[in-house]
Amino acid sequence: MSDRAPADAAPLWSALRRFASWDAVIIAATALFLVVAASTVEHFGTARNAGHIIVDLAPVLLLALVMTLIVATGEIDLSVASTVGLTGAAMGWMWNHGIALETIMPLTVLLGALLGAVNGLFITGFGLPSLAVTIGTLALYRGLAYVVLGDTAVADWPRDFTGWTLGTIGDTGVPNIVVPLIALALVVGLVLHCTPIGRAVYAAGANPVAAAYSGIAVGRLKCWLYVASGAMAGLVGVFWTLRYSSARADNAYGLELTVVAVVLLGGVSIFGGKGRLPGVLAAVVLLTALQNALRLAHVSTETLTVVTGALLIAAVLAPNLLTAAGDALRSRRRRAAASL
Amino acid sequence: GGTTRGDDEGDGPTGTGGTANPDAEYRTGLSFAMLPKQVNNPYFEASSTGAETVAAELGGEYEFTGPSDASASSQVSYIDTLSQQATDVILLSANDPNALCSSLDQARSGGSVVVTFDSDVDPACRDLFVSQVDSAEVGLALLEMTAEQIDGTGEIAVLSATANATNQNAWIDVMRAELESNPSYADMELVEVVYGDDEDEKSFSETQGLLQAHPDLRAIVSPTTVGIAAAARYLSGSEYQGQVALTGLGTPNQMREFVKDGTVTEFALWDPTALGELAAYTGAAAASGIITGAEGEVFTAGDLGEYTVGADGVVTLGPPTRFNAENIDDFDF
Amino acid sequence: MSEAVPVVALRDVEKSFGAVRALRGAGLELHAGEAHALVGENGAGKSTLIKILAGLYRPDAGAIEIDGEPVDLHDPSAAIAAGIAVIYQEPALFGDLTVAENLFIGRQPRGRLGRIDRAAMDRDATALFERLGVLLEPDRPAKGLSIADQQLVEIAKAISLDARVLVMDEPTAALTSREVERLFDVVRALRAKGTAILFISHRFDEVEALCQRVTVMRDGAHVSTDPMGEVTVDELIRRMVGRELAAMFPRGEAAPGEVVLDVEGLASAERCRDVSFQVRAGEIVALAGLVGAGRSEVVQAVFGVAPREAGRVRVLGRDLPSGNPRAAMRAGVALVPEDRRQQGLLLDLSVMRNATLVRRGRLARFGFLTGAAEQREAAEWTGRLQAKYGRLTDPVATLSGGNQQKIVLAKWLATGPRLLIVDEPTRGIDVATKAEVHRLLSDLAADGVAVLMVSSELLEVLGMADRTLVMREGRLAGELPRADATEEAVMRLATGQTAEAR
Amino acid sequence: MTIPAPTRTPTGSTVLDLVLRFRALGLLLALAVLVGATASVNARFLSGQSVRDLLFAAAVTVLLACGMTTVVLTRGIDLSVGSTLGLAAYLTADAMSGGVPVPLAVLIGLLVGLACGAANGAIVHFGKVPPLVATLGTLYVFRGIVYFTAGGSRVNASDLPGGFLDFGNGTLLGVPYLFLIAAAVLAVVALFLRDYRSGRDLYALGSNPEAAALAGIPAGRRLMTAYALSGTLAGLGGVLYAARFGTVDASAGYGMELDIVAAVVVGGVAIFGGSGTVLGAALGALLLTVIDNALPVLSIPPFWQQAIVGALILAAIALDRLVALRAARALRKKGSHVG
Ligand SMILES: Nc1ncnc2c1ncn2[C@@H]1O[C@H](COP(=O)(O)OP(=O)(O)OP(=O)(O)O)[C@@H](O)[C@H]1O
Ligand SMILES: Nc1ncnc2c1ncn2[C@@H]1O[C@H](COP(=O)(O)OP(=O)(O)OP(=O)(O)O)[C@@H](O)[C@H]1O
Ligand SMILES: [Mg+2]
Ligand SMILES: [Mg+2]
Repeated sequence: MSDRAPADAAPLWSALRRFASWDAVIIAATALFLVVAASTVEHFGTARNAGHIIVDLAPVLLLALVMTLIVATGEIDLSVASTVGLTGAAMGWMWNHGIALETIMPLTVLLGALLGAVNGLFITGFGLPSLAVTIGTLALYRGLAYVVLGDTAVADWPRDFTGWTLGTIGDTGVPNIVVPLIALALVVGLVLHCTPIGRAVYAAGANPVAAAYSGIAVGRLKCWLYVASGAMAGLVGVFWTLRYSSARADNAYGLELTVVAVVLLGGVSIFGGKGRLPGVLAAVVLLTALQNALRLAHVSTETLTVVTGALLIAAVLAPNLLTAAGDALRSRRRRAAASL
Repeated sequence: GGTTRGDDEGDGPTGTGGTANPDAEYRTGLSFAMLPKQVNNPYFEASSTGAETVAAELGGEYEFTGPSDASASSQVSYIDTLSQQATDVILLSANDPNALCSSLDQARSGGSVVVTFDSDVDPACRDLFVSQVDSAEVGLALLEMTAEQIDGTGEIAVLSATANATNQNAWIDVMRAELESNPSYADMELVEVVYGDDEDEKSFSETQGLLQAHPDLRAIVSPTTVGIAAAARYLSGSEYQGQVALTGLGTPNQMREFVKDGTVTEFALWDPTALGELAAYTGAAAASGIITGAEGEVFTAGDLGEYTVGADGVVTLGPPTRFNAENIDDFDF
Repeated sequence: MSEAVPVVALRDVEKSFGAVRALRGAGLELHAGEAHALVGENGAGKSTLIKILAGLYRPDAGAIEIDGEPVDLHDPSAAIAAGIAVIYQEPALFGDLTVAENLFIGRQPRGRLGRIDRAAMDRDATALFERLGVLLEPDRPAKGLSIADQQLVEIAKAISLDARVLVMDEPTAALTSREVERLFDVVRALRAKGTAILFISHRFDEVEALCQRVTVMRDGAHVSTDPMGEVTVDELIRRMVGRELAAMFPRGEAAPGEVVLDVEGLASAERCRDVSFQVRAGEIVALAGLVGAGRSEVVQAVFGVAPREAGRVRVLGRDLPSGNPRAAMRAGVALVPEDRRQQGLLLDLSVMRNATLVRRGRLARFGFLTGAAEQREAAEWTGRLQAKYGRLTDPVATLSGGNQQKIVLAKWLATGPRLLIVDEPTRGIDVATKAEVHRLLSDLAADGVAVLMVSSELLEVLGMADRTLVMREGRLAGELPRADATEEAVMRLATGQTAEAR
Repeated sequence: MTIPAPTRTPTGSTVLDLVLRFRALGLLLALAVLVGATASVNARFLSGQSVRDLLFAAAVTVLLACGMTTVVLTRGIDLSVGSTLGLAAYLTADAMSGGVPVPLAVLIGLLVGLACGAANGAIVHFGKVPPLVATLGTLYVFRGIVYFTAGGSRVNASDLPGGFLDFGNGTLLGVPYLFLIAAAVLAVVALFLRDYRSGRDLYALGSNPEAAALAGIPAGRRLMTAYALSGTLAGLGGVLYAARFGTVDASAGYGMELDIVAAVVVGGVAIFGGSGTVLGAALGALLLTVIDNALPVLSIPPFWQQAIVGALILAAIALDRLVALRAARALRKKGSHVG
């Protein structure tokens, strides 16, 4: 279409919209929020508080990394929090049985991977909907966590290890945990956005049949993603246990909805095929920092709950409304132009 | 090689250090924050009322804050916030004895006094613990009430809160030990412990399950206010009313009806408002240097009277009050 | 005729999607008892015009008139209420509902207390199918129907509306001549009863057989409207594409080389049995047959997207494992599937991502894709096929049907296959592009690529194939060399009337 | 070219019916086995009191499962039902304890549910927000509102009118009123979904939304109906909850949504819309309730119970899938068009 009317403002609009992808919006919103909060909320801008925020967001961020991939393939994993609980419980059990922590940690991650593989096999092997399967394993894994540890908590973790989870790099005030967080986020981000695997992930989410016709082993891909999700949950299980020096069956109870919420808030489409990691990372920061700021500002828990929900809806609603408004405006302008 | 269990001995209790000055005055202008297991819980609201009164009396600031879910991890975030705000006195009912320690250490090194109440943490991580009652005393009282109601014979079961609840587990352990060792309880048998998770509905259906699983059950002991109310409601509407005894820990307002209709004969509890008051006084005393948490120190908690710090920095409110048809109308909480 | 008030008229309609101006001054008049053809290149705006008529899109400018009165068709139910029934280019059925319910959704016959009368519904559906000469059970779920059967259900649905205006957007693209013939009989009967008909097709023989009047569109604008008898097909094509057309079936002498594909005793999921054939380098082999004969199943089983139950498939002498399209791709096989929306494209993703999807591994450097290589590759191949789209980053869903097909072709041609399997490669493609695709296939064959083509268009089969394999009910019914391949011969094999006829 | 005249083979396909019936049958079978096994271990499980308890417990779940099914059929999901139930239960109980007459208070509960459902529907339809996102959001928002209104207070049984509580615990010929209400709602919704045009539209919407638009199905009105129904039933569930339990605080119905989704899924309702019945969902709800009640009776250690529930959910959906696969194979065998 070579002969476009020069008066048509549409290209400008669509260019603008392309630039202002949801990613960009949520990143900008997060940055803006951090600046505003730092200047208005007492104690928010301190290095110590930043440290708290980072340690607080770590589990959600780690789980959200793989969840982003899973949701991008059009699936979901509601069992992550239960997996954190079960792997943590298993870790406690092994510790009670005198196994060395250096052995326990990889075993725990491996166990997580196994639990993820169970999800993956049910979903891709039997062709069952992931929402249903992972609701089942949500109950199963949490239940098994209670079977393993019962009502006891294992708390005598060595200080070297628990201290590391909260410690900082030298005197820089930067939490130790930042290093693995950034490394893992980079790896996942690169895989998703810059490798053939990432392309396959989006393809599998956008149209699994067409993906299969393009030689993508959709089932295998998804299965591995669940394994990765489980392994990550195992890693979070280790982190959670050491960070709170407490292995308990109810560790990370209810965290799955938070993880799903940040992934959606980050602009990943629940139907798969769309969404980018930077948006999700920004959403994790935004949500954690917002909660932190509200607490510091003595705002009640109730407000926190409402704000979380409202933010989630607004995140998807706002761009839709903007697009609708833009379309309406454009077609009105065009109609007006045509009637001249 | 490798790090295994027992390699790392935890440091002993740190204590607040310094020396106590029993004659000092309560400082004014202290900031108090109460962090319950979870907000929106009537029991803690009552404690909060007590603490708030004391805070006002001492001319301090008061805040009631906390998570809406009873989890240790959420509490950690709140403790971090309070320690940043350099709150003078943190009154805490812990969801986990260990998980909060590192945050509490930070808060204390920042100058906050940490007083736990209702549910303790590792003694090394706090300054003082205000115990509603002595664990042993509660366990014994529960068993005693039960035995009285079923003439010391038959199967009994426990409907507890969450499986990890520190208090409840301690009391249940006392009961277990006593059942084994005390010959006057020889004919009683604890057949099962179930968990209502301090959720009304779950406790309700757990009660159902207990009664069906154990046809010969004589009594249910529910050492949690949510559980006993749910169980009472179930019993009062079922054919088991009057057949199966129910006792435990409950609030008079919730249980009044069931005492009147004969579902429940007697139950016990301490006064949560008084507990809140004592916690606030204890915190204020520690923050004012009147006590340090060492055994044997004495302080005056307003109208509540004089209290002595026990071993491990524990201050005990007093024996639980038993409520029955005769006295229940005298209480309103 | 023009003095009568048209049943429906579209005047000076304009419509844009973002930067794309799909319609710029398009118009059309439909008269009672007349079949009107609408022809134009892919992306000319035919489907868009129809969607405006159907109430799916609202025009940016222009008017819609019914019986001379301007109307506002704000949504599909308004159009249905106005007596406009539409058969869309892409069938859209409710897979979970029964076939009968698909026909009558929203207007099911009702019995007492307003409850749906299922028996009556099934009866009505059966009657309809008999009229169309279709064997479909009214109470089976629509899920699992082949694309042709789906199209037939759509047709039955539109016909059952007894509308004043029947709009058909390439209803025959997936059908073979037998069904087309049946359909036309029914449409002619409707026309005789006074229904106004709008017919879109890229097949001119059909247009000539059915329509009295023909409108040509180009680049979203109206070009001409004439009575059918007054223009030649060549003239129509010239108006459509704005230039003379090259030869439709540019097929030279084939010089078959080594055997590239060797299929022996292939069987798959009860839909094909005992199929054996070979395809050589430089040769175009066509698989012909009636709808549902199992042709697609054969090529899908060869490529590995459908499981193989028995038999062996060898490519260049190497055995292909069953159910593994990746192995097939590695061996140099490419499959352009028949259903581009379900099997060929990621509709929500960009043209670029679609075009480079199967090449993503090759385009990566040190395992990483930066986007530049993909962009280059996508631009090159979509350019070669002259696909029309706004930007490489536009979602494929915004392209016209024919251009979508070109993207699928581009995606697979880019892999440089040794064996190219194309299933209905020109479905929904306009004449000019069709010639283009045919030349492309010829060129590929000339370059030594083995081509296996499934097509329901007999002319295409006869024009392109060096050898024609005819399938019937899941089995190979016979093979015809180029010299013997006539319309009659193919149909005889396909319908199984060989014995009687001889 | 000769066109062979089509001969219609009389098949009278009832594959679909068979499948549906078989699915329900499977659930019934599972129920029977479970009940039988439990009763053989402990005969009290079949006593009047025990059955009554079970029906009491099932009533609210069945109600919510009905609502959830209508939403899931449209390819949606309503994660906010637990919060809606909590809000309705608290506001109803609070109104009653404040002296509002019972019928009015009940109406309040229903209206609160309706409002919540309508909000969900509006966000989903007009805001074009995917249902999972929208209702995950309102899950938080509605719960937050409960926290705001209830705070730490609680409505105790003694604050509620005796008649209301009697109704909540009353029975007719041994069947709880609450269950009768749930059963009546179930029958009405089942009839609506099976035999009415607007009910079928919900299936169509879930099966293929684009096709539904082309067919002129008023998606907005239908979606609003589905979500409003789900909300209203959650509201009704809240009222029944208050009547049954008497004690209502801010946590009423907390975390219930996943149980309801599980019930619906176990009941054979496709999570991606378009297929399933409320009867199946209700059976799913009943099955899960029976499991919940049977495990303690079987003296399964409490720590094992949740694990077993999870395993049974997995088993149920896997079984359902197997049945569906067999049905699909049967369909394929029948072919369609080979003339
Ligand atoms: N939803 C949409 N968004 C953006 N562009 C669109 C949309 N629908 C159609 N277009 C564009 O409008 C133009 C006309 O498309 P249309 O589908 O009407 O063509 P057509 O004549 O039916 O072609 P074909 O013969 O290939 O079916 C094309 O350039 C197409 O890319
Ligand atoms: N997914 C499916 N489920 C059930 N039956 C199917 C399915 N796909 C195809 N069929 C049936 O299998 C038979 C062979 O189908 P196939 O697609 O291979 O035939 P075809 O010759 O390519 O015809 P078409 O022109 O329809 O593509 C047909 O009867 C068809 O209806
Ligand atoms: Mg078109
Ligand atoms: Mg085919």
